[in-house]
Amino acid sequence: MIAVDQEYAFQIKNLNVWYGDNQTVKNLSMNMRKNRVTAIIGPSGCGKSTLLKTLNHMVSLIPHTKVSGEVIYEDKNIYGETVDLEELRTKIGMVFQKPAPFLKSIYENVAFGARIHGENKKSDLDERVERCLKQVALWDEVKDRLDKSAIGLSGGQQQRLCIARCLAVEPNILLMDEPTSALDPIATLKIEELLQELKKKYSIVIVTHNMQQAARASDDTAFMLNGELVELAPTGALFSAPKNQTTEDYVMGKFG
Amino acid sequence: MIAVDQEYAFQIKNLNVWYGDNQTVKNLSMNMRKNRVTAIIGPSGCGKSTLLKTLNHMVSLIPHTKVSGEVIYEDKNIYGETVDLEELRTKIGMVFQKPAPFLKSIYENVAFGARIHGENKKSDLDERVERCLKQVALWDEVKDRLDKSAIGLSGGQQQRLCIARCLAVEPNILLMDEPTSALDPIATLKIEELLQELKKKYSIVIVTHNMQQAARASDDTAFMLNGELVELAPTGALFSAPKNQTTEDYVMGKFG
Amino acid sequence: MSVYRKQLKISKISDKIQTGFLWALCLSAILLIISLLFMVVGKGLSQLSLDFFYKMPEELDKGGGISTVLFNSFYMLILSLIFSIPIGIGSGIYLAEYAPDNKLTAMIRVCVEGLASVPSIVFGLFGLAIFVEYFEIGLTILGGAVSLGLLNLPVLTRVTEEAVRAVPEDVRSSAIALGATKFQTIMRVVIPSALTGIMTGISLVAGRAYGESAVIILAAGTSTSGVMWDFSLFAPGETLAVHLWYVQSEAIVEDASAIAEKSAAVLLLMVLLINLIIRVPAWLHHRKLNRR
Amino acid sequence: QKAEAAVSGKISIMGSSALLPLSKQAAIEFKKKNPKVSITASGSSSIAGPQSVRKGIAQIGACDWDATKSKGGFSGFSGLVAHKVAIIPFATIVHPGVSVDSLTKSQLQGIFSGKYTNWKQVGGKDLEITVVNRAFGSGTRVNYQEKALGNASFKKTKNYVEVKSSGDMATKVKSTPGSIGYIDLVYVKSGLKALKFNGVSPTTSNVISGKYPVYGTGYYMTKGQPTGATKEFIKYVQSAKFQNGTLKKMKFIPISAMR
Amino acid sequence: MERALEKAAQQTAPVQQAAVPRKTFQFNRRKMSDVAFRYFCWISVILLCMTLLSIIGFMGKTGLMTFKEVSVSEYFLSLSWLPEEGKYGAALFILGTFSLTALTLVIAVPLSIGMAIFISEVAPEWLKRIIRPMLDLLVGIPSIVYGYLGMTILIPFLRDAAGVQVGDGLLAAALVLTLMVLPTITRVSDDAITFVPQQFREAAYAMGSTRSQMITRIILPAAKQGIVSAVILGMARAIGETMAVVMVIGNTAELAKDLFTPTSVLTSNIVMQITNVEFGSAWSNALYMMAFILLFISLVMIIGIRVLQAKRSFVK
Ligand SMILES: Nc1ncnc2c1ncn2[C@@H]1O[C@H](COP(=O)(O)OP(=O)(O)OP(=O)(O)O)[C@@H](O)[C@H]1O
Ligand SMILES: Nc1ncnc2c1ncn2[C@@H]1O[C@H](COP(=O)(O)OP(=O)(O)OP(=O)(O)O)[C@@H](O)[C@H]1O
Ligand SMILES: [Mg+2]
Ligand SMILES: [Mg+2]
Ligand SMILES: O=P([O-])([O-])[O-]
Repeated sequence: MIAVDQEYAFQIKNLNVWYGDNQTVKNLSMNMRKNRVTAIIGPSGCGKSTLLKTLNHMVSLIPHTKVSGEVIYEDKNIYGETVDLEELRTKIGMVFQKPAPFLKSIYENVAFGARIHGENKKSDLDERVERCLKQVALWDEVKDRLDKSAIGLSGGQQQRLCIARCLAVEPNILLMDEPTSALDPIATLKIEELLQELKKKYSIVIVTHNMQQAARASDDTAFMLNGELVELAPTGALFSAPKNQTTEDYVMGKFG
Repeated sequence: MIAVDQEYAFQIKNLNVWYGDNQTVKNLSMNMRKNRVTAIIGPSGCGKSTLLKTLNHMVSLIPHTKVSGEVIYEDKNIYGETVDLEELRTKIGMVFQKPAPFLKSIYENVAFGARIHGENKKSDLDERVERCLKQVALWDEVKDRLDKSAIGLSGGQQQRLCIARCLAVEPNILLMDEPTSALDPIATLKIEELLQELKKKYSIVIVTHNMQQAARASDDTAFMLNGELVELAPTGALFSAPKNQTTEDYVMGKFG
Repeated sequence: MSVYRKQLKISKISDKIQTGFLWALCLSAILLIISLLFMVVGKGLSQLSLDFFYKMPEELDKGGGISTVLFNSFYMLILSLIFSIPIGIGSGIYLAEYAPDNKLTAMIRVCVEGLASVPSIVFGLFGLAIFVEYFEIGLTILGGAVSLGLLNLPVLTRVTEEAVRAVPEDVRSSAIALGATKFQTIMRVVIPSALTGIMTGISLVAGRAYGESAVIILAAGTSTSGVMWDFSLFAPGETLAVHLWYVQSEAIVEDASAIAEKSAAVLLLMVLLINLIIRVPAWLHHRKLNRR
Repeated sequence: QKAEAAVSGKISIMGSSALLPLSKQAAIEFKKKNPKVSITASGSSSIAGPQSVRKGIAQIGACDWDATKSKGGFSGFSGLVAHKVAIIPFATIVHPGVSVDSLTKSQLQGIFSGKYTNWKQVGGKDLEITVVNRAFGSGTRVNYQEKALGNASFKKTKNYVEVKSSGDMATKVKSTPGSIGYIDLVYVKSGLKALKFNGVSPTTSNVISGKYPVYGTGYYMTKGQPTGATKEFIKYVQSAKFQNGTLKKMKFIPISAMR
Repeated sequence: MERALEKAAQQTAPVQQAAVPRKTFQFNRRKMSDVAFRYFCWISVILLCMTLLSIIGFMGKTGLMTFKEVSVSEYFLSLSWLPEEGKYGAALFILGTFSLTALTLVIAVPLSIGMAIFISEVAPEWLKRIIRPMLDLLVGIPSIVYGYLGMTILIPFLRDAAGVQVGDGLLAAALVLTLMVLPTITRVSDDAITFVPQQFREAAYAMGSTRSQMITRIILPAAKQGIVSAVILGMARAIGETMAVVMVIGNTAELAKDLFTPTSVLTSNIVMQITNVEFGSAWSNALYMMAFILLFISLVMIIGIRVLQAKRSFVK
């Protein structure tokens, strides 16, 4: 792996995704910058989640899915050459809409990623769990009950736990699919703050249905409609002066 | 039934609703005008759906529910005096977030209400089905396949069918709980147009999470938070010059 | 990150091995069961002729058929369903639609599950005690059918409850919101939507009742009245399943093992048929509704 | 025959499995003449016969002994009437693969008490013996124990199986190599080998001539004197026509032939 | 609350309404059928409960009469069952039932769970669509067919394979029962595994786990209670099965010394003897007591399943 073009986290070229006969991503090309937050917005069903899942090869788990085009990550088209999926997913973390902590203790949730990669030394794990929980600002809230079930946490805490769990495998990219849509305003705020913190170390792609959130928290915003990329621009520009009429209609709340 | 105060569809006084120990509507008082569209907005879980369900006594189907206060409809407190629930619900139609057509043909879906009230004459039913489908502007799209399953319709068509099904029992009020949130922009638009048409004959209460929709389609808007009514005002006023700081924060997208 | 690489390799190899093992295990187990059943069916089918179905069972000589036991099987099955379907479905609807969420309902649920777990031989003994010992009507179709019906009850109840519960709440509220009474909602909206599930339940129960033997032996006996189309409720009620056991173990008739082989094949095919026959209408119904 | 008006009614026969083939055959023939009678016959073991009659669930209880008197550990049933229907010859049977042809009383005692466990101990090939015994309550067992084993007791050993009825016995012995059991002659068909007892073949003529002692008497028990169809049926079974015809053909012995 | 509201509503006299032409009697009939149906359902469920209670009551009452003539300790501790000699030691049947069930589970559980994992997580979609209905059909195969299969195919095979004389016994019965319960345990576990929310799978994959890591570390622990329920269900079937066992176990009232000795279990002994004994006699009562024991065991297991399911927590 020779480091050449390190400017982009992903370069997507002519990407198409089909579920069966149903094409949900259509000839989509875009670049996502490193160490930036890229937001993807668009009405329900437009293919946001699908695009996100293509980036870490999760789509390939869904039966009857077909992908064509290129997604270049670390100078390698992950849909062209053979890639080690487990390794890829280790490096590209993903956080989902509904927090889904495993039915384990808080500690084991965070330690899970390290354990599956063969790390079992107690002291190393301890250190890692603490570090990751601190990164998501959850440490103080849970440090006294690390061995309690993660199910007992509130929604916002669970979501931060899931992010910590992701960080524990030391990815360099974070994909987030509507990570705050199930959360209350305060928890949402915390996660948004966390994003600003995390983008120093990670490249982040976030799908959101909340335009205010995109406006507040992202550097670049991509607007999708019916599987196509309508507009990609720095967030400020996209919201204040969209080039495209549809984009304008959408950000003005005319539909969706 | 003497017609006195016909200005309001509902007069709600000091309404409280509990699910078990959890109070979800708190001391809420408001009047909803006749032949107007009243929108209810507020963040998820604030009690919008609960309020709506109180209006046609649907809450009483949920176990462990307690209601106190008054809801005056046709000069009668439906939570004070004994009311005929089936009759009440016949007069107050309700449309749900997710269109739920019955596993029947399109025709039978619309005819359902009339049938359960004992109307079985083919010619009357035919006439009624046609009239209602025309009212929701669905007639031309489905007239050739009335005997086909309603499940085959698109989401937007299904939702209009559900509205037609409601109209077929000839209510005078329509309650709608996020009727467009599962729909695409074009279907949403159609339903909003329909609202304007329907309010000539019906009083409409609509719950929505889409503030733009509330702004576009309603005459009055009520903003709820944590089970309480924060502000009720004519829609233009509420969005342009909210009296309440929280309302302002919410309509500006600061939370929710 | 590269520290993970070695571990990843090991994990992947073990993943491959485990996957392969599962493939082998599952396919061989299924193949084994299927081939055993095919052996049973095959042996019987090759000797099967049409007259086997309409000839009377012979008591002593070769070449008997299964007409009366076949009749009894269906007769008793239908009777048992007549007893159990209304009550089973009624209870299922009660639990799904009416039961308030309280201790009593919890207890009723325990009862249903408890009844479902009662071994069939206990139902047989119960039938024996009631009909033979208490009412002294002997081993009869009636006794067998009622005992079978009791055996079916809890399963029907549970399946109905599940099927009714699975009907989306929206559909139910929609009907209620249109002013339908609860009864109308259940009859016109809920049951039609739950029909596939209920039908599956009935076919499950019917297949089970058709193949049940312990209950029949104890409550309906191991002989028939020897008359075809005998609708008497008080005739003894040997069924095909019992006949299979009876000829195989009593071996009075000359060609006992051949009859057993043929009966086993017929029994298996009948059970499959019942499963299909009852499911097909529900399936068609479903298909029709889903067609655009 | 015209003189006998056809009767109608319902007869249920339960009990002895040794007599079951006879009852079933008699029922078929009787029904030809009296189509309105429905007869069902089922067999488990003798003791069930008088019991079912007393309970009223059967009109006829078939039993391999006179159940009004106590026998073989069973007390007598009062209020029942016994009708002698046949003499039943019993045979020692083995799996066809057993090479032994004849056994003496003491050899049989040895086998059923578990003293001999291999056929080579009684002059056969090296093959383990499996004893197939009838369950308690069987009339065949009572008679066989008394007449073939001289009331010696059974012992459960390693290869020992108990079966529920004569049919079960036939199936089990047929399907178990090295097995030995006992059954009445009507069941001895292909797949089973009947042994000589003390050198005497188990045939009806040997029983009548007194050379073969292992036999019993079959009874139909009724609750009080029989009436109607039941009475006619018993009369038919006892008739000379049936006794000397079908019954004889089935290798039972007419009652009149003895004594 | 619901009740009170509904009731209040039902007492009202129906009101004529002008908007929709409808007749008053129609309203009344609707109300009446509504109430009648509710009662029908209620009576059904009461009948159902009565059935269970009367079965328990009857079996218990009849069974417990045994102890008028037989001491409790003899019945439960003695191994000699010789009713003709007045010895009613049922311990051998109880032990037989337990050992048969245990043996069955030892064979069936690993197989079933392996198959369940395969079906839910490994098999491609088309294979799932074949295997699942097939297993459902297998669940419905009459037990007597399995017994017949055991008697005619399995036992001769065992005789040859193990070089034994009789072949009937615990192993034959356990194998037959395994065939019988395998589809049940597999399908119920399969459902339990499939029921584990997809998010768990996605989350585990998204962190770079392999499939087998995901299954063993996430899915199986999450589905544990469902799988245990499946096993208990299979166990209940094995314990209560009668005819299939009767056909292959040998039916000797004797404790099994090895896997190939004919022996008896509760169910097989009941069915073998009940028709030969007089109702009301100590022997008959002792058999009813066995049925009561069976009943008791299965009820205990059901309560066990309920306790387990109450603990199932991820469905929030
Ligand atoms: N597993 C699947 N199989 C088949 N079709 C799917 C699948 N997942 C999604 N789709 C379809 O693909 C389209 C795009 O779905 P996707 O989930 O990417 O939309 P989205 O933009 O994330 O919407 P939302 O905002 O509702 O999450 C939709 O029409 C959806 O129905
Ligand atoms: N059937 C119920 N039983 C118990 N609690 C309920 C029930 N339905 C709703 N709640 C609770 O009542 C509160 C208000 O719910 P409600 O559905 O009225 O909110 P909402 O404003 O409609 O939210 P949303 O926008 O998500 O639909 C929530 O906290 C919810 O969890
Ligand atoms: Mg999405
Ligand atoms: Mg809501
Ligand atoms: O004739 P039995 O069945 O009693 O031996």
